[in-house]
Amino acid sequence: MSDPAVEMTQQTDSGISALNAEQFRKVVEAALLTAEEPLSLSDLKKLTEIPLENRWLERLLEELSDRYADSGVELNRVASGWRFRVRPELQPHLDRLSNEKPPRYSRAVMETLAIIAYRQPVTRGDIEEIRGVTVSSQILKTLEARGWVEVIGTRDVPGRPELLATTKQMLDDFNLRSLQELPALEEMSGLLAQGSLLPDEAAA
Amino acid sequence: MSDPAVEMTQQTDSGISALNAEQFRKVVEAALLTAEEPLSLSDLKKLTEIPLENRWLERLLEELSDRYADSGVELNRVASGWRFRVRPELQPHLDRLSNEKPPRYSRAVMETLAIIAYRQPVTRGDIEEIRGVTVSSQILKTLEARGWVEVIGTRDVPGRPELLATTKQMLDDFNLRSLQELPALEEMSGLLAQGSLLPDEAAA
Amino acid sequence: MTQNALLLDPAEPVARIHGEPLLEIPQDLYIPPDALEVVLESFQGPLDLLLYLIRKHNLDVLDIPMAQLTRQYMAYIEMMKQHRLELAAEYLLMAAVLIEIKSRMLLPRPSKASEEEAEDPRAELMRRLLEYEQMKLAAQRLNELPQAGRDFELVQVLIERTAETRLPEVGVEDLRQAWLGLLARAKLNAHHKVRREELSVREQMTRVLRMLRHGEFEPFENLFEIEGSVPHLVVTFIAILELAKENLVEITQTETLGKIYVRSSRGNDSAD
Repeated sequence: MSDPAVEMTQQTDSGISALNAEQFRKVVEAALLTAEEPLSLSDLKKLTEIPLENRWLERLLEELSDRYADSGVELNRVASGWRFRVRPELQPHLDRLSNEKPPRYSRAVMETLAIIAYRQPVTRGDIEEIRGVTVSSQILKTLEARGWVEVIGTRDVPGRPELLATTKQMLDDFNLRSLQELPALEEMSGLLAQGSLLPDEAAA
Repeated sequence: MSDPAVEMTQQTDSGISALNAEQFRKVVEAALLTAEEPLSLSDLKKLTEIPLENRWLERLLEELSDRYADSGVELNRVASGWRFRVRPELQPHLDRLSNEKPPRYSRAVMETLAIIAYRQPVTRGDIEEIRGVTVSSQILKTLEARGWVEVIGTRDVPGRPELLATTKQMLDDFNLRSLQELPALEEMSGLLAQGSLLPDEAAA
Repeated sequence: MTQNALLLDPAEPVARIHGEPLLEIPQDLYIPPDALEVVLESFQGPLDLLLYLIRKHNLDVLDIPMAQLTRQYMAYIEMMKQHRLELAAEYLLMAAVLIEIKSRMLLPRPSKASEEEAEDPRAELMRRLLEYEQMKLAAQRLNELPQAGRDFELVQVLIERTAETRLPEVGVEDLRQAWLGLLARAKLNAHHKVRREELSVREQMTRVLRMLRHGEFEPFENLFEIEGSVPHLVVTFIAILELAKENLVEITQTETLGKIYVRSSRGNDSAD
């Protein structure tokens, strides 16, 4: 029988994790509803320790897509993976809402900008090393389009990665005369939970 | 039974718009799933030209919430409106995808926030008096930048110290509808009873 | 009740020393040297330290034995000094307060005065301790509440905005917060603190690289801003050295004592 739930149970028989198929469907659903970018099958596989087959995962995605047949959003497969989006025909109604609150940059964009500002000149690889995750081209495009970041050279290593720096315009937009007016960061670690101490860790 | 669909149809009889209740439910759903901030009833009313009653809209939201009972996300009512969030018990799985998390704050930051939350409005001096130490500007800046604390006035004493209070966003981020939903304070008399609540005791 | 259970979980380490859990704060004053600093630094201030001592030794908050408490408090202060921990003025002030209360308690009580008037010298201290403890617990409970971002994400489905005209507004504080978030995750604290002097060097590195973007050799002296102050010239010099160290520029001198030229490393392609 080709019911995903059953297969998942079989896979779980290897005893790795207690996630059942029903719960895993919810995890995938939550991941797709919160992701900033489309999630590929290999992204989705990271959600569980249990090794999953593509075929099984794709069936789960199709079932999930069906669950949203009657909803205001739809699950699409695009080049880089799967993602939810608003049904285009509803878009005009939503536009009535959107003219109020100013948009915000994602955490990823802000962190990338912070690294370029404080560590310039840096390559994309440097940024990825500090952030610990891949930096999508979209993020850099956003910052370049805003006129805040530009390529000012390349590093003389294999691949000749581009060196990124912040622009004058970025300083202008932040109302700074020079980078030195950026907040210095020496004292900041005191604001973070040290994580090593029970008294500091109010939450368990 | 006062079915929203029926009432909507009645309202539509006035002939302003062709949106039926079923379609409007999808529009509300799409709006909530895409919104960056919680949407209030008055935000939601902007989605259609048809004047809607709060009561009717609230019932629609409750029905929508029920539709997600079996999903990985849930529709919550918080201080500034309605919003979808991941069910917290699923979050650990999503964390496997990326490690982008806002910081855990230190005890100093959390104690300052607690004093502002429970004793508001307070001045910096009030906070220092309770904590018995200086409150650094960094701590307050951190809370302000997070959008959890704001200045709501000054106290009419020499020096006109600023009065601090928590924001709606703070309630939203803690998934609360009002300050009354904050965890109850330990009664003084309870504290006198030989500190059975103290974490330090766990150590001894 | 769940909170009590959490707080009292005996498996929860007090501190970690070299990754090993320290399960209890040791009795009396003996603390393994490695742990000491961590333990001392964990106190939020004199009130927190006093509460710890009171609870640890099972002292009665309503009838604090001042001599014992003062002695223990002073011992901790002494330890902090020995370990050269930055001792906030508040700690010393509290020491003075404790000694004062202790001495007032040694004075014979005015026998004729009515009971109500002769206030216990410890009353104010007791009030402050309890008020602080109340807030300390409140902070813990607040921190236990699931927090947006930390404990649950918010749903955000893609929406293609028609004509995105408004650009996000961002301030310096947002940048600082973004860096704070990075620090929290990556435990970069040790080597990624950024100082002001460092920023000025980085600023000059960017300026020089931008000048060299044309890919040609540029005379060394042209890279300096003539009207700059001496410290400014030094910073530019350091910036050029830093660029050379990171292989971002190439510095050449054709003959001894001859003119020095600098160009961006990417110019190498044609030279090779």
